[in-house]
Amino acid sequence: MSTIAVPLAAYQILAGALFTIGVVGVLVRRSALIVFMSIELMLNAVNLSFVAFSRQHGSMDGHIFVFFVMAVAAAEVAIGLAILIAIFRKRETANVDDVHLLKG
Amino acid sequence: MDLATIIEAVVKVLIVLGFVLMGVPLIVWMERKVLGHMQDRIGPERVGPFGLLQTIADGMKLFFKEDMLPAQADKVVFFLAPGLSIVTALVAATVVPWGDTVTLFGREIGLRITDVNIALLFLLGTTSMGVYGIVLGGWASNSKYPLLGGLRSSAQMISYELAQGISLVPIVMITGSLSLSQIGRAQESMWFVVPQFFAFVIFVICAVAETNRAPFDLAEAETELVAGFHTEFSSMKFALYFLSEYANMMVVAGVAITCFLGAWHGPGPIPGVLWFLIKLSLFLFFFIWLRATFPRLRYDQLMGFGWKVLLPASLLNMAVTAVVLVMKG
Amino acid sequence: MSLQLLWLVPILPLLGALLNGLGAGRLPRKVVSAIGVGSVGAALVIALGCFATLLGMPGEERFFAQTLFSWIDSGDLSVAVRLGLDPLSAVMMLVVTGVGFLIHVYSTGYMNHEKDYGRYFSYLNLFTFCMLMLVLADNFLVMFFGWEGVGLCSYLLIGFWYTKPSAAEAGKKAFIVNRIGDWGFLIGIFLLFVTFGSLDFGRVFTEAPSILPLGGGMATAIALFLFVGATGKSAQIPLYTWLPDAMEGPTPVSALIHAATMVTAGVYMIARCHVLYALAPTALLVVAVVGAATAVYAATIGLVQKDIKRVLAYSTVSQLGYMFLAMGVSAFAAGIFHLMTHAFFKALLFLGAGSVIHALSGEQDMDRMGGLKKHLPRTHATMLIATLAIAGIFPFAGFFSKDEILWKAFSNGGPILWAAGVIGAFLTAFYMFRLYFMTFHGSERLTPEAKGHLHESPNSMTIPLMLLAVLSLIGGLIQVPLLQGGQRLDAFLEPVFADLARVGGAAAHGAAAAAGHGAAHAAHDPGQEIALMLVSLAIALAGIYVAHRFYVKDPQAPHRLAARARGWYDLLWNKYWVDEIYDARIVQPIVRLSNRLWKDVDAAVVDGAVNGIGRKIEQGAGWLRLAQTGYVQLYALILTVGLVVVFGYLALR
Amino acid sequence: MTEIILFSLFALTAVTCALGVVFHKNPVHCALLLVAVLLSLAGLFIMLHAQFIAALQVIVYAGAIMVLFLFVLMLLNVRRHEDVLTPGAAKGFGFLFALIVFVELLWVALSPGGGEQGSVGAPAALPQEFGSPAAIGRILYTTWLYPFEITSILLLVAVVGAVLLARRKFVG
Repeated sequence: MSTIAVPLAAYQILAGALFTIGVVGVLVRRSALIVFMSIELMLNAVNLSFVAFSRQHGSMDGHIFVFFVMAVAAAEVAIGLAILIAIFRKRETANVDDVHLLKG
Repeated sequence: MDLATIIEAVVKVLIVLGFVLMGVPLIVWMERKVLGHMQDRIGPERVGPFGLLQTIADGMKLFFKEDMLPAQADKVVFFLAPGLSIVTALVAATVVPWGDTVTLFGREIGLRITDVNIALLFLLGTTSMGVYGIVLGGWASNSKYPLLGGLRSSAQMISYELAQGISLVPIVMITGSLSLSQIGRAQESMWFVVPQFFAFVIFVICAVAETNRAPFDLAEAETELVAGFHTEFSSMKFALYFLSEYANMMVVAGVAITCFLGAWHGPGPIPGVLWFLIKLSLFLFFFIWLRATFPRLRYDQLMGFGWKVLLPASLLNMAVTAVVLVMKG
Repeated sequence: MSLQLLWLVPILPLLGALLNGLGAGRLPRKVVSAIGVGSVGAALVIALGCFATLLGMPGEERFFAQTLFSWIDSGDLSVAVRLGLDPLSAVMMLVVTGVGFLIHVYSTGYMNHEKDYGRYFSYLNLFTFCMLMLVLADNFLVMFFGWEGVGLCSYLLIGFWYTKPSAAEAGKKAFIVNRIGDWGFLIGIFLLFVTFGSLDFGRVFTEAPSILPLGGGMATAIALFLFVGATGKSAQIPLYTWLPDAMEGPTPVSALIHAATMVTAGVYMIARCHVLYALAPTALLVVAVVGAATAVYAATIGLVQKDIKRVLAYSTVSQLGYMFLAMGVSAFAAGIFHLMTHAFFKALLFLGAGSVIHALSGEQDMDRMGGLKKHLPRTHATMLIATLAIAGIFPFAGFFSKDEILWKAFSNGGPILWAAGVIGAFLTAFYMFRLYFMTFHGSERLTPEAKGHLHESPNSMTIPLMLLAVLSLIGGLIQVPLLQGGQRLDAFLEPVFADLARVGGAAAHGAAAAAGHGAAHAAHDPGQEIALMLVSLAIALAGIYVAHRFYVKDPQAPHRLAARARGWYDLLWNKYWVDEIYDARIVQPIVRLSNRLWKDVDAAVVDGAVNGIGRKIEQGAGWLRLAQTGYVQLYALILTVGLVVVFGYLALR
Repeated sequence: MTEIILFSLFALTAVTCALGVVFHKNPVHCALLLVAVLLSLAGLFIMLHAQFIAALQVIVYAGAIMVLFLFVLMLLNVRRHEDVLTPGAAKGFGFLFALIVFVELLWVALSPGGGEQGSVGAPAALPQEFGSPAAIGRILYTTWLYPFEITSILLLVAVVGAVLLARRKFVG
């Protein structure tokens, strides 16, 4: 593997694209579940760039970060879905803009 | 990658694929025969000698049946789900070693399709993917019994996967490797079932649950859910589910043998591969025996057992093993 | 005993205070007594041990310092909680623990019927702790800590019977008047820090002669401000008014705090700062004049008071005036000597008075006493000794100390100060024997109720009385040989005051500014001293004689005299109307000003500003509230805008 | 060459499926497409010598988290014909800002030498153990021990919180 088959920039652009798609999902979808999935997408985009940088620098700290991101994502999903279920039970909806009790 | 390597890989894939696919009718026949005798009846005997060809005939029948598609079903997923099931089962089979290396035509050949160094993780990954086949099948039917069956089995499989994974950790700690062939080799002098008996028990219980077999076959509990997640499936799609269940049984049995029952090792001049097959047969017999003996659990009992008994027990076993290992240095 | 145990001396009473305070109301009385008395007793034992060790050391090395912990370390200011033991503080420590111990013992009898027994002993122990911190302090801040602590305890104990309005008022008065003095003390400390950059006694006093010019403005200012603090704590003109009112507290408290120990803190402080005062002759003169004036002034008020404790209170103020007079004429050792003997006999007087009050079920008016000699034999005997001591009759303790002060006043301060001292001595002899005769002699004027319960006090009260009587009797002997030069206490204290010699201008204030040593010793004239002694002795006897005439031979004489000099009598009886003047000229204007400040400044300006800001913020929040739409995705959008900005900055950087 | 083909394959799958996640109407399909994204990322991880992370990606993300998603989707049985996108201006702004973000990311990724040293040019030589479970375990339990422990506390909190939230009634 002496030649640079796939340059770092390619991974970065891919990560950027995925991240952007995630941003779009968060901003334009109404269903809270899809918003959650889009957030996962963004997290994974970041994970990809972490791993890519790790490979580039030959240091495994990036892997550790991915590990932590996964742990945090798991926690987030557990809590988020629990909240979602609670909301759904009360209001029969999973749309984020139907839930605005906190509005000023 | 020279030609020989490619040929070797293709041959091995064909062997495994053939073995699994051909083995399934045999196991089904065995199951029906054994169950029959255990229930004081004879079982299939008309088609072929001892009814050996009965399953083949059943397969042919399924093949020619009309493929039904429920009206409101999600077409894509409805097609995808059974395929997913069988693919994960077969992929998992690729890392199970059935013997040590042999020298053939001047080549050193490992008796497994691949020997990845994280085989155990690979296995856990593919089995965790296996859930999708069932869940999606249940959902895509757009029918309430399958949906319930799918939900049940998804919860059940994630729950038992945890205890199963953790029950394997002590083995990894002892051998210091995630490679199944390494683990197999490490049992030359002593099978891990001896020092890790509790882990073995937990693993077997989880294995039964993971394969959705009695007494943990809640996903397809006939008395409650008609046929569970595959109620709406017919013809070849049903055959694929059927196939994947038995393929999964073989994989799980293979892993149990590799990790706990000394892999291909055994006394006497019998070759390793044969030992492996003998153990496999016995283990499958044990599966069938279980089915004949135990009644089905209630669903809440099943979940409670998984989370409150098996998971703590496996964690405890892991901790004790860790302490013992550290103390032994 | 190792001096390393020194820290236990203040800590033991603190522990006692904590135990009794936390266990207040739950511990049985015996345990409370054991803790309260035991802790001070143990402190006394250790103090005696330390003192013995100190005596065993060569004179010049009698100094020991123990750093407990670093207290404040901020910028230039570095203060450690450090205890210092030298002959001066050793004497004070012995007085505090010794007299304190006896008064604790006495209290177990006197306060026996009290409901809040534990609280009382907790306060008393706390006071002992603070007082010990004050005298053992090795820097001004720790001293100030003790200074404030004893003030607090004084407040708590004066107001011990807080359900009685007059007691609560007296407590507040004591506290507030003390605070005025503390203000001066604090300013003095600030000036010291500004000047020396340190508050350690060692550094300040060593560097003072080289940094402060003799008689310079700064030295005078520091000395005067510190003296303001001393007048507050030691009840000198003009801040003496709280002390008579402080008699609202339990009598043992009056004995311990308002006679023997706390009120002498000012004297101790000036003695401790003698170097600074030596550098400020003007301040010394002020001290001497104020002391002499107070001595006479308070004595005159004491002539006519009817309340037995009030007489003693004014007597205390007067005697403290003597001590300040001694300080003012640079007779520091003599002042400390008088402080010590005064602690003995004044504590004895108060405790005796307490015994009388106890016997009469709380009666304090001397008009309703009389003829108690036969009923209270032990109290009578000890009181007589104490009265003789304070009147300055040979060979009681008061004679030695008072005469030494008068002699120093004459030789260092001149005839006017001496004359004031002698007049004070005459008045003291008179009003003390007035008290004695009115209480123990003459006809019994008791109320029937008091008569019914008349009894001698229990042993726990009389034994401390007798011990103090012995001390009053022989306490003066530590200053023998009598005449100037070579007295033991002076010799013991000498290392402390030796640094006066380094204050170059010893000559600036009379020939013998330096504690009666060196130059003063050379100019010493034994004949003159003996003559002065005889004069004051005669004066004291004259006072006793007049008192005898007035109150034993012809009990109607005082009334006739009062009727004839109505105006003078009223003036004295109303204490020169000082409280009224203070009220009209100081308190009321301040109250009016405070009311104006409250309504015009606080309510209008300060509250207005605060409320106005609050309203504005509320208004602004009302606007910002509109941004809070409750739509999660709007928030996400705003987040994204932020992301765009940050990324943009990073990209274009 | 193989590498480039594989990368293109995975990248294309990932992007297409990601777009599907965001724009598909049926939430279950969205979840399945997300699984596909995750699996292709796992493939990329293996290409980047992060075998352990890839395994985790499959087991934890695809095998557990996404199953949980599906589970909830089925449990709630979300109605299919709801308005999928946010209405009006919000949508427009969303697309606009997302586009700007992407342009900025592209700018950063493609600006030569703008990054830290080593971000461009040949990748570093890798040690034998790189990305293996043993190596990750070694630094996870030494250098990163405290964050690791704190993560465990976070997960515990999440477990407790999820159980409490999902209960039908709060007891007491």
